[in-house]
Amino acid sequence: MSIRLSSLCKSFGDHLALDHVSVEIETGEFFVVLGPSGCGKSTLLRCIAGLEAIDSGEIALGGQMMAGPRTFVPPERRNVGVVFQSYALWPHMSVEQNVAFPLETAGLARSETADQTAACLEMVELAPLAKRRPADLSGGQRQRVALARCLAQSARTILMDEPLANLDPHLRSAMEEELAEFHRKSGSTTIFITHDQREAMALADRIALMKDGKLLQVDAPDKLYSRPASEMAAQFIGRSTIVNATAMQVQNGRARVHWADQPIDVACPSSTRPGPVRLMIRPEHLKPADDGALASIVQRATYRGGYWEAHVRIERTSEEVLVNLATRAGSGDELHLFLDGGWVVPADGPL
Amino acid sequence: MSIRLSSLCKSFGDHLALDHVSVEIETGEFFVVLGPSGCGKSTLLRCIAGLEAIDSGEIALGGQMMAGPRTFVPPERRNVGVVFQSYALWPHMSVEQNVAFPLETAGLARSETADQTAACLEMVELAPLAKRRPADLSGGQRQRVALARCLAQSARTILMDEPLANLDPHLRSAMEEELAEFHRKSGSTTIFITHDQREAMALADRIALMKDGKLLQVDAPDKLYSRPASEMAAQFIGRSTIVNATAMQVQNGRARVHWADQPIDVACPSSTRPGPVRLMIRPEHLKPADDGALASIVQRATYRGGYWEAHVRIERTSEEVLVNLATRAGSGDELHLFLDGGWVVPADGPL
Amino acid sequence: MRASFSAETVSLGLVVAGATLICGLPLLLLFKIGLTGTGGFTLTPLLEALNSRSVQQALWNSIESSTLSALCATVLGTALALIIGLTNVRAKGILVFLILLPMMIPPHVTAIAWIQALGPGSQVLQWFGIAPEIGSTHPLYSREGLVLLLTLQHSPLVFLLVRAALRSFPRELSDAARVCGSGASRMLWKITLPLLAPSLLAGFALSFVAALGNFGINAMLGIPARYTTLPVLVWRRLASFGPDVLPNVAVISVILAAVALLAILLQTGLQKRMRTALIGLPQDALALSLGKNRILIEALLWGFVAAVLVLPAASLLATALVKTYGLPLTWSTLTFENFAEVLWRQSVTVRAFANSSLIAGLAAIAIALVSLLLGYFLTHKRRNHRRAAAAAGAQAEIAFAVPGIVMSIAFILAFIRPLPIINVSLYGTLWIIFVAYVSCFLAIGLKPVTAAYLQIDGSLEEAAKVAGAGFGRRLRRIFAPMIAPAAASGAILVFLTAYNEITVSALLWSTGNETIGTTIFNYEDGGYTTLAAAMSTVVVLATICIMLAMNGLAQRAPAGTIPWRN
Amino acid sequence: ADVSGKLVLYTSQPNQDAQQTVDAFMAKHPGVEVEWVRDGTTKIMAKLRAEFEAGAPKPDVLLIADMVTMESLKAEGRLMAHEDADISAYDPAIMDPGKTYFSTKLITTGIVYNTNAPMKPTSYKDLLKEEAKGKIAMPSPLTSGAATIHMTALTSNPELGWAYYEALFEQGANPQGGNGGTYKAVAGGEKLYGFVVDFLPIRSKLDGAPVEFVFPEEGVSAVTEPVGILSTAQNPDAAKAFVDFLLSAEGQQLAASQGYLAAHPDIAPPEGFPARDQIKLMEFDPAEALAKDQANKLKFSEIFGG
Ligand SMILES: Nc1ncnc2c1ncn2[C@@H]1O[C@H](COP(=O)(O)OP(=O)(O)OP(=O)(O)O)[C@@H](O)[C@H]1O
Ligand SMILES: Nc1ncnc2c1ncn2[C@@H]1O[C@H](COP(=O)(O)OP(=O)(O)OP(=O)(O)O)[C@@H](O)[C@H]1O
Ligand SMILES: [Mg+2]
Ligand SMILES: [Mg+2]
Repeated sequence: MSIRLSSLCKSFGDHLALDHVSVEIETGEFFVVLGPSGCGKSTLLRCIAGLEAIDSGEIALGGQMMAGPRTFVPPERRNVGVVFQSYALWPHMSVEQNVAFPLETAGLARSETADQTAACLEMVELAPLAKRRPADLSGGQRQRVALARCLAQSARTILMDEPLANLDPHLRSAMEEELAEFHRKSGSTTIFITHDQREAMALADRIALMKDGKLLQVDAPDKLYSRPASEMAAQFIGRSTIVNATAMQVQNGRARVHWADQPIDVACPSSTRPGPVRLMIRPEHLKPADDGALASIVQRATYRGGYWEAHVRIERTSEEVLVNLATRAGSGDELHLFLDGGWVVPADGPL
Repeated sequence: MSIRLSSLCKSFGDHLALDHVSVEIETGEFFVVLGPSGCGKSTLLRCIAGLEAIDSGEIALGGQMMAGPRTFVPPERRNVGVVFQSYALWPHMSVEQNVAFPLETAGLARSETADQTAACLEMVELAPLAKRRPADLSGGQRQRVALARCLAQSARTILMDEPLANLDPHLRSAMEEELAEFHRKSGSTTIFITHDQREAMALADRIALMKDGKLLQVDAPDKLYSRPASEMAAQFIGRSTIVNATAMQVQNGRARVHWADQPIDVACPSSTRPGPVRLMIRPEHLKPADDGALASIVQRATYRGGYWEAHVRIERTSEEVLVNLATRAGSGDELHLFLDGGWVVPADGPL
Repeated sequence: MRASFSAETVSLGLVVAGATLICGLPLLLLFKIGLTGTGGFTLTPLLEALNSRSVQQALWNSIESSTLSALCATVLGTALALIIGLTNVRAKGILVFLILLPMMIPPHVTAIAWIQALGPGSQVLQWFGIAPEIGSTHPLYSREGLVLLLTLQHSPLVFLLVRAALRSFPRELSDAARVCGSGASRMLWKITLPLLAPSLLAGFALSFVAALGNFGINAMLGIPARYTTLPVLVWRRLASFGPDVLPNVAVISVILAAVALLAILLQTGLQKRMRTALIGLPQDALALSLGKNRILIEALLWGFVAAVLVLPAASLLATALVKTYGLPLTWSTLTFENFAEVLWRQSVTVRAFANSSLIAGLAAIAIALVSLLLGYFLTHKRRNHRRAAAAAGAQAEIAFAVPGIVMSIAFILAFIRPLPIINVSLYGTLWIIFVAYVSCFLAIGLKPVTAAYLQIDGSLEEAAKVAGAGFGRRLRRIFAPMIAPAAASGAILVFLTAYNEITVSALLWSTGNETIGTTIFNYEDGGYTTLAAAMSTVVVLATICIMLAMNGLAQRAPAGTIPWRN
Repeated sequence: ADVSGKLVLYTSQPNQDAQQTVDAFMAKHPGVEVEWVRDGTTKIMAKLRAEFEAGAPKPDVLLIADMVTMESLKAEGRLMAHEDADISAYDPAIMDPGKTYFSTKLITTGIVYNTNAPMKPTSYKDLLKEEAKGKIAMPSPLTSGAATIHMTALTSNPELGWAYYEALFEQGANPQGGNGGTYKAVAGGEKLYGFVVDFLPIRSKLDGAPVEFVFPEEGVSAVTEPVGILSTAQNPDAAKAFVDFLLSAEGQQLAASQGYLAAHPDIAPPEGFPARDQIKLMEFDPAEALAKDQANKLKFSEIFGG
């Protein structure tokens, strides 16, 4: 079911939690929302589900107006499935009963309900705990019950608020695959909130980046990563350093820029003009090499499992940049780097 | 305060949630617990805090017996700070009051309480929301209140149950730094549960890997990553593939093994004997190179932000291994790889 | 676990001992009279009583009317609480206020008012020309009439209890049900009501026990309907004046106590099963849109309020405004003489107001505090704590179930002599009535508090424990504010009940220590019906003022403490 | 004797009456401070029984509704004789020969009817007429002392007897509660006829209530509001003075001024009552009534149930 939000506003007291949010999400799209804590992601979901009244704007699901001036379709008639950030499991029902509830509500036959419930529990690897009460489950197990309950509903629109936050990475990637598979099979439109950018990249058709109740950029994952439309987006998605450089020549989406006394060839938006620019450098753009032109000194390095993430200072400019190192490095170590890639961030992102 | 657990057991009904857990944690250590969902991490924390009675075994904090045969010191006299997985914020108190509570309880003067509360809220970037009720906060904000409340207590022992699970990566790394800083300054012993292995690697002095209520391995982060003591550990920590190989020669912790018709030099435990072995290959051990000896075909690749994680089939052995690629790859693409590193997993991990 | 004399254990000991002293001891002394023969303890009188046809019949009638009325009160009270708590009807504060108002009229006055209102002499019905034929049997003089009035009398109990529980209900649990496609009614049946079950059960038990021990309505309607219940039987026995009065009364009280005890056991058994802590933060209540039905529902609500409030209140007022009972109210018969009499000429009225306000208020506060403590232990993790507290709770429950007049006999037995050590006699002072109120009405205050404790997520206490807060501090800072709405509901119920009761103080009052209830009853009893009506009217007005005055307190108290403030 | 100190009085007189009585007594004996408790006879007796049981009865003087109760207290030895009391002017039938209790007024029970009723009864038997069927109210002897005495008096009357009560049952009479309730049922029009104590309708009629009180041909029964001194009295001198006061002309006049028939035959009846010699009392022996009390109530219960 397609989702259309037009100029959605919602405030709590004098805090504007959603600030003229407009976006169209196509039927069957897997749409991920990223954004800092408290930026309004959950509020957005709650408004779409009909759990929160909106102040102004419109929400349409499948072309049908759900909320707008003088219209409000209650949540039970919107046919959306929701995974709540705080799970919202019903404490008086067993795991099984929690999952079966939406099916029973839909009026399914008892045997069918049982079958589908069992299948959903199987999917989240909770079949052996079917008879337990939520209070007797671990945090991750509760979260999976919430996930199973949402999936069981087979709604045409699915809204998930950090549904995998409390799972270990293996279970998490297993669930990601299940979700992707489920999404592919069911064709339901999915809005998915996560803080895990790897997850977002892996699952999303498009990612929306949200801040202070506004949508900053809505794009395909690799585009968002490699071509952020604003400094904020560049900083929020992935690790990066933004430095001052000077564009010398611009042509066909490539620019020759000058940084740390080096001429470098990087990608740039078509709006770029020669002159001072802001250059985004991702850690993978910098590679250590004996003949690297950028002499630098390691400030501190953190082990990240398989590699060390180092803050290094470029001697020429005294700027600190991030770089991933395959071998252990200590503070004070000298390094030679060369820059292979980068992106000129558009001058005025839609902030 | 040092923590000593001896042969701790705890069961719920007939489910053994903690199975003879023994470990010594030194004063001032930052000790991270990793493990799959439902393995008993939270239960371990709750037992140490005194919130769950233990079935057998002993718990000593700072050399003092806290729980054991005929001994039970109630939680309020153990001086431990806890961040609960479900936050457990008091709904009737404002953010500020929640954070101030442990300070007031400790009998601090009013002005000091106010100062420290403000400092803690500052640390978790919640100062502007000090007057709000927990119900009016976003999920991540609530989690930060829970964190601040725990830190405010300045307990000598701090137990944190996934305290950063609901934060975006930037806030998360900011908090990580704050936590590391706090830990360094306060010198408190910290047990930290997380599902984020990067976080674990970055923060931990030692990591304990838990499964089914047992501790599988307790080691320094890089040791755990590069020298897992069992196949399970190898698989749980980081991404890896484990293949069958044959050790030809073993000497000084290095082995020459044969895999995919290639002789390779890898690290190995001292117990390794020539003959068939299990070889762990991390994605970063495999590098694409035009002259790579391992011809292989990409099965599928997932974008992970800056790189593609690919499942590739080694032609010679038909085994599937994981590899990180800097450029986009599609299923069916041919690749040449060479193997640079690896670890022979000990034959019988302490399972 | 180490058994130590921690603050916690000491508090438990104190509260159990206190409850035993003021609830258990008087009852024990009373029961002893019934169960001792010449040769010491004997069950013979009890067995004899159980074999007597009149006792059997009264026992059955009591159980029947209490069960039926408790069921109806639970349904009615819950329905009202749900409509007001979960929908978008308007003027909720006023509605809550008006629903509680009938509780403020003494039960026997309510009964009289209803009898007048629906009888042949009814002014109201006469205006509409639908009064029953003169001399015909009154429609309320029947089992159904009795059950109806008991229901109306006790549904506010359930209403307040459920409303307090709704306040701490995490919003997301309802939200989750609605996004699963369940409409309001399915959500109610499957989610809301099951999760409120401990409160519903508590409401049922409370109104059951209240009906069991109710005297006013049982006597006013039961006697003419020849539907004798145990409290009426007790009254009959008392009216025989002879030396065997007390043993007889004691034996019947033992039977009542047994019924109450059974009800409590059943309740705790069920409640244990239904216990479900509500994890989550309470948020703004749902306001389900009623759409076009809103007007209809509001009309029904206001109609209900009008029926149960205006009808009796109007006939009360009509009686208070005529010179003598039986005169029709017209311009020529209208007089304010009765008001002048009770307000200015009878010094007892003002004294009674002062006394009742003081001791009912103090009892309400004391009960709220005791309930806070006792409720904590009733839902404690440790079984021994729970058991000890349950023993105290059961005594309170029996004290509530035994008719007030019997309790006052028990109190005379226990407290007529000066208290040991301090050598002060409570008998003949206002304080004995205060103690009796605490004893008899503890059960009312305890019920909502216990139900609220059952819903609290255990991790909230755990968080306080690890923060280093000892027992007293946890109680004060964590539980007290969270329980406050329930405790306040309980305290308000206690206050309203005690403010107008007539039976507990019946034998305990003395000159200078009159209560409102006894004063009204004495007017009534002395044949001054119009004065009684005037006094009741004044009581209702005074209570309204007190309730409104509480609004002023609302700013400082935790949210939801004053039920009619949102 | 020294008449002073504290005197504790338990009485079932209505509040106002009790207050006047006490005030008048204290005016006469300023040294005495009367502490009094007023309540219905049932409650006063329940309270007293509990005090007996606890072994610490509080009152010195008891002023309650009926002689039967006094008789039972006397039988238990709870009353003290007041030998010096002057009862020469009174009808001996209403005084205890042992001088342990003394009647102070006559509260008679007769017939009340609502003035809207079609029939004006003059005899108890009129209530058995067709017009009264289903329209009779009466207090229950199980709850009201006056009703017990009325029942005892009627059933010992050879013309009426138990057959009369059985006939009342056939008429649909439904004994309920006390006199107050009965009066209200009639005044309010729920019922049209009833047995009730005299002063309720007589007083209210003066205020305009639609009721009329009838002294039937067969006579009326009476409770006599006896006063007695407890054997455990703390202040017997003051107690005796109180009894003497009630029996004095002044005390009797006070009763009349409160709207009751005084026990003293020479005191004129209050407004609304017929002349004293026109009031016929039915035979009544309290000792015998006490002896038959249980049997009578049982018989009553058999007829009316409950
Ligand atoms: N009260 C209980 N009754 C029965 N089983 C329980 C209870 N509490 C926990 N368990 C079980 O004990 C096991 C350990 O639970 P625990 O909460 O310690 O897991 P965890 O390691 O914290 O998992 P997660 O990462 O999902 O939070 C789980 O399998 C859980 O189902
Ligand atoms: N009931 C409320 N009253 C006042 N402010 C509120 C209320 N609910 C949410 N907010 C505020 O609105 C903002 C958006 O909240 P929301 O829950 O949508 O954030 P979020 O993006 O989901 O954050 P997180 O990642 O931390 O869960 C937050 O700053 C929050 O403090
Ligand atoms: Mg959120
Ligand atoms: Mg956990």
